[in-house]
Amino acid sequence: MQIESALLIGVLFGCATYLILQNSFVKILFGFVVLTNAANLLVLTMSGNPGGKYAPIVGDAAGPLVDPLPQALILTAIVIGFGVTAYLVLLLYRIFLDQNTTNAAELYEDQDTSEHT
Amino acid sequence: MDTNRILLLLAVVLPLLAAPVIALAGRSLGRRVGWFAFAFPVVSVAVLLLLAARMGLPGSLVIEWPWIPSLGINFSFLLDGLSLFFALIVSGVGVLVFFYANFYLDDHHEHHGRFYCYLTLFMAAMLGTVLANNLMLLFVFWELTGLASFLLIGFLHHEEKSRVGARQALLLTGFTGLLLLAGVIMVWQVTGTYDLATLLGSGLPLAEHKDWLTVAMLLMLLGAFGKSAQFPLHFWLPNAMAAPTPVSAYLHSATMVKLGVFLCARVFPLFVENELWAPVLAAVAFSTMLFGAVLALWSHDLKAILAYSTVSQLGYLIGYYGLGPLQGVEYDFLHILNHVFYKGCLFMVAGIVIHATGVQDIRQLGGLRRRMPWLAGICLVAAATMAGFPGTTGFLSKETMLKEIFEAMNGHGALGAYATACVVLTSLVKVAFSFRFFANLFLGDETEAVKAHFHAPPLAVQLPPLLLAGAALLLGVWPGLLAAPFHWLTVEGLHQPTPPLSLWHGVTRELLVSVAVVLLGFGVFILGQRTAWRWAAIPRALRFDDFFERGLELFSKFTKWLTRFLRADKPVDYLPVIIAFMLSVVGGFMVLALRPVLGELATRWEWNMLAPHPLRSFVAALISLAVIGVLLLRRWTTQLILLSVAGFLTTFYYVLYRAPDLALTQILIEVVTLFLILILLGRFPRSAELGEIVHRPSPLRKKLNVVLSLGVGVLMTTFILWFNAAPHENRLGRFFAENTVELAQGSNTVNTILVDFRGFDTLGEITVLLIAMLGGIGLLMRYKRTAAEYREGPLGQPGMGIQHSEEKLK
Amino acid sequence: MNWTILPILLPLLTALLALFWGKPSRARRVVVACSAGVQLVLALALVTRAYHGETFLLNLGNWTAPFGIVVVIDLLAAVMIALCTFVALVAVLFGYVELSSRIEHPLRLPLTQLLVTGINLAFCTGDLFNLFVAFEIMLIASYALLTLEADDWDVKQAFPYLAINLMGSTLFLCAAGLAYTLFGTLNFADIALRSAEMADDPRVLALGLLLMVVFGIKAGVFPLYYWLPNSYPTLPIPLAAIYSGMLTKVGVYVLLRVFGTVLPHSLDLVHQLLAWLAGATMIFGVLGAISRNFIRGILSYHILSQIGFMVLAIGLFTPLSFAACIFYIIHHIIVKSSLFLIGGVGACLNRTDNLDRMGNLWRHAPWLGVLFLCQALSLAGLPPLSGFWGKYAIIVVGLEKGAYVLVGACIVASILTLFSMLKIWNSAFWNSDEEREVCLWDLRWVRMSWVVAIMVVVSLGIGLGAELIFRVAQEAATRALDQEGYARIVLGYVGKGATPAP
Amino acid sequence: MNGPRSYIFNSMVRLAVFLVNVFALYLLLRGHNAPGGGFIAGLATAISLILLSLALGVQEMHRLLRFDPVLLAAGGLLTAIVTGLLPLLVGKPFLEHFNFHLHDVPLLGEVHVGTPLLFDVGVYLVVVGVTCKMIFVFAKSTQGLRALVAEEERRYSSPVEQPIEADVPRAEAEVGNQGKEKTHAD
Repeated sequence: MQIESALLIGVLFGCATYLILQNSFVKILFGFVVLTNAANLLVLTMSGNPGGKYAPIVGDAAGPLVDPLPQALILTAIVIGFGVTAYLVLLLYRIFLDQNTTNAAELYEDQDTSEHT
Repeated sequence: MDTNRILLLLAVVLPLLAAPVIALAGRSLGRRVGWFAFAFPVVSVAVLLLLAARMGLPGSLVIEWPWIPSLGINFSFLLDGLSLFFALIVSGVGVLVFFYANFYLDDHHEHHGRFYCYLTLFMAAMLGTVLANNLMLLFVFWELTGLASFLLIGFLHHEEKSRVGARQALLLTGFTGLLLLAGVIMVWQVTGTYDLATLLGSGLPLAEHKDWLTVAMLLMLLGAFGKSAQFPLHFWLPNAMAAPTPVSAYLHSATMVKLGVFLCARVFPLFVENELWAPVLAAVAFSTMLFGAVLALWSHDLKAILAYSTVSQLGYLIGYYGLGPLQGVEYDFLHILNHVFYKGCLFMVAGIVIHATGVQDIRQLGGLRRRMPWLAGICLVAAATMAGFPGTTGFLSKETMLKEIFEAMNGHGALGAYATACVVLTSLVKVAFSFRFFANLFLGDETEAVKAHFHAPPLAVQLPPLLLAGAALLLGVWPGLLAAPFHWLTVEGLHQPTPPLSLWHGVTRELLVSVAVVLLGFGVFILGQRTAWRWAAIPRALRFDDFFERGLELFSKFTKWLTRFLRADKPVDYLPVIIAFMLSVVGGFMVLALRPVLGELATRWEWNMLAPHPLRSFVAALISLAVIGVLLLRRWTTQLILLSVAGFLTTFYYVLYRAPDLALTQILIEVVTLFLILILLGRFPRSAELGEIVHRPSPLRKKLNVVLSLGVGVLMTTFILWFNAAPHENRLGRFFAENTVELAQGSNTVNTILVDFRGFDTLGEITVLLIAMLGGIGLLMRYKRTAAEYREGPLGQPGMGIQHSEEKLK
Repeated sequence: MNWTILPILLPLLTALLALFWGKPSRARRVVVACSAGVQLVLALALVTRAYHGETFLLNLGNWTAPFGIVVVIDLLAAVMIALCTFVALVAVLFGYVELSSRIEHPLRLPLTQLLVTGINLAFCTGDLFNLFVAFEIMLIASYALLTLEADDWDVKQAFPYLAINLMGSTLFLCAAGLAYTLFGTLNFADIALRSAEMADDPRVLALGLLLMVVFGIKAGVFPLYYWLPNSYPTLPIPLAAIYSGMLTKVGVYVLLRVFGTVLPHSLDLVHQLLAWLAGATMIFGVLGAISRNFIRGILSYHILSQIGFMVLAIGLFTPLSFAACIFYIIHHIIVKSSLFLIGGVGACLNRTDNLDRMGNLWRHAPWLGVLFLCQALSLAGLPPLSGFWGKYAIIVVGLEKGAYVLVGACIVASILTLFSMLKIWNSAFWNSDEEREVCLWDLRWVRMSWVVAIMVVVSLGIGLGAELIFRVAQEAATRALDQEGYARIVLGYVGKGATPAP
Repeated sequence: MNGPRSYIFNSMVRLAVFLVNVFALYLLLRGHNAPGGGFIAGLATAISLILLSLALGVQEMHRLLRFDPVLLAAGGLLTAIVTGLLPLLVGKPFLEHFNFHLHDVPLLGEVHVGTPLLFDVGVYLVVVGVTCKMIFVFAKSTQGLRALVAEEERRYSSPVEQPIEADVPRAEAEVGNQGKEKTHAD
C-alpha cells in the first residue's frame, strides 16, 4: 500500500483542479502542468510499492525489479504532456496577442455565440 | 416478370422516376413541360384500369419485390377494392389537375419544370401509399407525400406566407407521421409482420396484447388525424392554401388529406373491435366537422372557405368509420367520391376566378355570371352538391349519412346523439356557405375590383371542373350507375354488401330533416347577407396557426435562453460542469460501492499496511507544500519558482520509485517547460495581474471551486487506494524483466519497452511532438487576410477560408 | 506481407512527404489526393474482406499479444476507416476547389493527413494505452488545425476546446493506469478475458464509469459536450466536414468497442446511464441547434443531437441496437460532413452563412438546394433516406426494451431537427429578398457542388440500399460483441516471446 | 531572449554545449542498457542549443544552424518509420527489430548494433527538432517579427501570412504584402 503516494496524488489533483478553475491564464497553465504530473504519478503507483525492489535495469540488480511497464508508459505520457503543454503556452500567447487579455473570464464576457461574427 | 408487375411499375414507379426528368426538361421546354407531365397520370389511370380488369374484382392481389428483408421491409403492394378505388381517384383527379394546371400556370409563373416535377412526385407517392401492402412502405410513401406537399405549398416561396404555410404543414404532418411510425412498429412487435394482407387475414392478437395494441391504434390514429387535418391539428390545411390553386384542388382537398381517411379504412378491420375506436374517432372527427364548417362560414377568403369546408368534410369521412357497425360500413366510397367531385370542382372554379380577377376576398367579388356563364353553371352544380340538393351526389351522400347516423344514435348512445347533432348542424351551416359561395361570386352586381382586373379565362380550363360537376350531376340523377363499381370494389371486412342507391326513398325522417336543414341554412345565409358578413376575420382564440407560430417563436427564444443558461456562451464555466458531472457519477457510485467495503475493512484492516515510507512521505509532503504554495501565493514569479521546486522534487520522487529514466526525462522536460513558461510570462504585461484582481470569481464560485477540487483530490486518492488494495499479478512486468536481454538485446527494460516491446507507442508519441510543433508554428504564423481585406477591417466570418478568394486578391 | 499497418502509415507518410515538399503547389495537391484515394481503395478492400469473415491482425514488432501492441482491424474498424478516408478524400478535394493552391496554408494538408492518421489509429488499435496515444495524435492535430487559419474570435474558441480535452486526456491516462492496476494488462482482448472473470467486482464498474466519462467527453455526450458547439463553427469548411464527421464518432466508436468488446456485458448501470444521457443529449443538442442562427452553428449542435441517437443505441445494448448504432454512424458521418460542405457552398454564394443575410439560393442554385434537401431530410430521418433506417432500428429496440420515454425523446428530437433544418431552408434557400445577393459569378461553387454531390450520392445509396449496409452493420455488431472470438483471434497469434499462459 | 551577453558567459556556454552534447551522445548510445535513450539525449541536446541561443542570440543561432528544425523533426520521424518498415522487406511485421553482434571491431571490440538504435536516433532527432523549433519560434516571435515571418515564409511560402505582432506600421505591412503577392503570383 502506498498511502503517501495516494495522498500526494490527491493533493496534486485537488490543487491542479483548483488552479484550472481559476480565470487567470497563468494559473490555468500551472494547473495543467500540475495535472500532467499528477496523472503521471498516478500511473507510477501502478507499479506497486517499490520497497525492496530495484530499478528495472537487468544485471545491476540483486533482487526483484519494479514493474517497468508503468515507467515506460509514463515516459510516453510525459513527452506527450510536454508537447501539449508547449502548444498550450503558444495558444495562450496568441490569445493574449489577439485579445489583449490574460483573463479567461474577460475573454468571453460579452459574447453571443448564437450569431456568428 | 409477369404482366401485372410491369403494369404496377408503370403506374407507380414510372412517375417517380419521371419526376427529376420533368424538372430537367422544364429548363428547355418551359411551359410546355406540363403537357409532357400530363402523360404520366394518363398512363397511370389506364394502367390501373387495366390492372383492375385483369385481377378480377372483387378480390385482392399482392405483388412483391425484396428491399430490406432483414428488417422485414419490402416493396410489397396490395391491390384490392380499397386501394384501387383510392389509386384511381388519385390518378383520375391527377389527369384533370394536370390538364387544368397547364392552363392555370401561365407565363407569369416561372419554374414550370419544378412544379410538374413536384406534382408528379406527389402523385407517385400517393399511389405508393394507397397501394402499399407493407406498413413500413406505406409509411415511406406517406412521408414522401408530405415532402411533395411541402415543396408545392412553398412553390411561391417569395411570399412569406408560402414559406410559413409549408413549414407548418411539414412539421405537423411530419410529427404525426412519426407517431404513426411508432404505432406501426408497435403493431409489428406483437405480430412480427408489416404485411397488411397477412394482418388483415389473421387479425391482431387483441386478446393477449390489448393495452399495447390500443396504444398502437391511438398513435396510428394520431398519424391519420394529422394528415387529414383533424381538430386540433387542422390549422395547417388553411395555410397550405398558399400553394397555387391546382395544388389545393389536388393535394389539399381531393387526395392527400384523404390519406387519414384511407388509413382509417385500411385499419378498420383490425381495430374496429377495440372499445376506444368508436369514441376517439367519432369524438374527434365530428367535432372537427362542426368546427370546420363554422370557420368556413366565418371566412372571407375564397380558398379559406373551401379549406375549412374540407376540414369539416374530412371529419365527416373519418367519423363515418368511427360509427360504422362492426360488420363493416356501406357507403364510404360514395361520400369520398362525392367530396372529390364537388370540392375539386369548387377549387378549380375558385382558381379560375382568382386567376381572372386577381381577387381572393369573397366580399370584393360579385356578378361574374355575365362574364363567365359556363363557370356559373358549373359552380351552381358544385355548390348544390356541397349543400346536398336533390339530383346531385351530395344529396345521396347526405341522405345515407343521415340514415346511418340515426341508426347509430340507437347503437352508440350519447356518442351517437352528439354525432347526430354535429352532422345536422354542419349540414345546416354547409348549406349557408354553399349559398354564399355561389351567390357572392356570381350573383349581384359587378364590383370595382372585378371590373378593374378582369380577363377572361380560356374555355379549356373550365373543362376539368365541368367534368367533375357533370359527374356529380349524372350520378346524382342515376345513382344506379354506381352499383356495379361499388360491388367490384367491396373489401371484405371493411364493407357490408351495399343496398342499391336510389334518388327517391319516399318521405322519410331523413328527407324531412334534410328539408329543414336547407331551409334553416338558407335562413342563416339571408341573415349573413343582411349583416353583410360584417365580422372581420376568424377570432384569435380560434386561430390555432397563430398560436403555433407564436409558440415556435417563443420556443426559439427559450432555446436561446437555455443555451445561455447551460453556459454554452461562457466557456470558462464549462470545466466546473464537467468536473462536477464526473464527481457525481464516478464518485457517487464509489460511495455506494465502498460503503459496505469500508465497514468490512475497519474490522480486518491490517493497519501496518498503511505504514508510510519515511523518505517518500517527506518528499511527498514537500511537493504538496510547494503546490499548495502555488495556490496561495499571488505573484507569478514565486508561483513559478514553487512550481519548479515541485517539479524537481517530483524527479526525486521518481528516483525513490526506482525509475532513473523517468527522473532524467522529468528533469530535462522541467527545464524546457520552464523556458517556455518564462518566455510567455515575460510577454504578459504587469497590468494583467491587476486584471486578475478585478476579475476575481464570486465567493459562491470560489466555494464551488474548493468543493470540486477537494472532490477530485479525494476521488483520485480513493481510486488509487481501492485499486491498489488488490492489484493484479505482475505478469507483464515479469515478462519484460525476464526477456529484455534475451529477446530485445538490452538490459534497460524501460528503454527496450519504449523502442521495442511497445515501440509503436513511441512512434505515436513523436508524431504528437511533431504535430505540436506544427501547431505551434501555425499559431504564431498567423494566416491573415489579404492586404485589401486587412484594410477593410473585420468582414464576414473569420477563418472560413472563403475570404481568401482569388477574386478578392486581384 | 501484412498490410494491416497501411491505414495508419499511408496518411502519416503522406503528411511527412507534404511537409518535406514545403510549399503548397498543384503537384503536392495531386500527390496528396492520390494518396487519399489509395487509402480509400485500401479501406474498401479491407471492408470487403472483413465482411467475408476475415479479421486483420498485426502484432507490432512480432510480439505475442499481451506483451506487445496489436493492431486489429475487424469489420467495425474497417468500416470506420473506410468512412474516415472517404470523408478525408472528399474534404481534401473540396479544399482544392475552394482555395487555389497559391493561398493554401502550407500546413493544412500535412496536418489533415496527420489527423487522419490519429483517427485511423484509434479505430484499429487493440491496446488501451495505444488508444490513448491515438487520441493524443488526433487531438493535437485537431487543436493545430483549429487554430491554423484562425482569426481572433476563432482562437478564443480553441481555448475551451483545448482545456476540456486536456482534462479528458488526463482522465483517460488515469483510467488506463487504473485498468492496468486492475487487470494487469492493457491489451483489449486480454482485458476482455480477465474482466469477464471479475465481472462482479465493483471496481470494474467504477472503471467503466470513469471510461464512460472520458469517452463521453470525446463523443460529446450531455453535459460533457460544451467544447464542441462553439469551436467547430470556427473551422474552415472542409476541415469542419472532417471534424464533424469523424472526431466525435471516434468517441462513439470507442464506446462501442470498450463496452462491447472489452468490458463485461453485465455493466447495466453504465448502459442505463448512457441511455439516459443520450436522451438528454438528443434533446439539448437539438434545442441548442434551434438557438443558433448561422448554418455552421446549427449543424455543430446537430452533431451532438445525433450523437445522442448513437449513444442511445449503445446504451440499449442489444445486438440489434449495436447494428443500429453502426448504421447510424455510417449514415451520420456522410450526411453531416456533406451538410457542412453544402453550408460552405451556400456561404460561398451568399458570402455569409448567417441566416439573416442569406437567401435566394433555391432560385439561383436549385441543384444545391436538392443536395441540401436530400441531406437535411436524411438528417431529420425522413424515409427512405439513410437517416431513417438507423433511427427506425433504434426506436424498434427502444420499444422492445420498454424505454418509452427515450423513444419519445427520439421522436421529439427528430421533429425538432426537421424544424431547424427548415429554418435553414426557409432562410437560405426559399427567402427571395432581393437584397440578399447571390454571387454566381464566383464559379467555384459549381465545382464545390460537384464534390458534395459525390457524398450525397453515396448517402442516397445508403438509404435506398439499406439492406446491404444494414447487413454489414449487423455483421460488424455481432463480431464486435463477440468477446471470446475477438480474444481468440488476438491472443491466438504466436510471435516472439510466447510464453505459456499462466 | 536578449539576455546578458558577456564573453565569459559565451565561452562557458560553448564549453557546456560541447560537454552536454557529448554526454547526450553517450546517453543515446547507452540507452538500451542503462538509463538514457532517444528522448533524454534529445532533450539534453535541445537544452544545449537553447543555452547556445541564449549566448548568441536567436538570430545568430539561425545563421549557425543553417537548416530548419522542422525538417530535422520530420526526418527523425521518417527515420523511425523507415526503421519500422525495414522488417517488411524480409516479410516480418512492422516495427520488428534486429540486433547484430559485431566482434573484433577495431578500437571498440565487441559491438552490439541494432535497429533499435536507429529507432532511437529517430526519436532523438524529433525531440531535438521539435524542442528547438518551438523555443526558437516562440522566442523570436517576441522580438522583432518581420524577419522571422519573412524567413518562415521562404520556407513555406504563403503570400497571405502576416506577422503576428504588428511591429511595423500597418501601411508598410500592406506594401510588403502586396509585393509578396506579386512575386508569388503564378
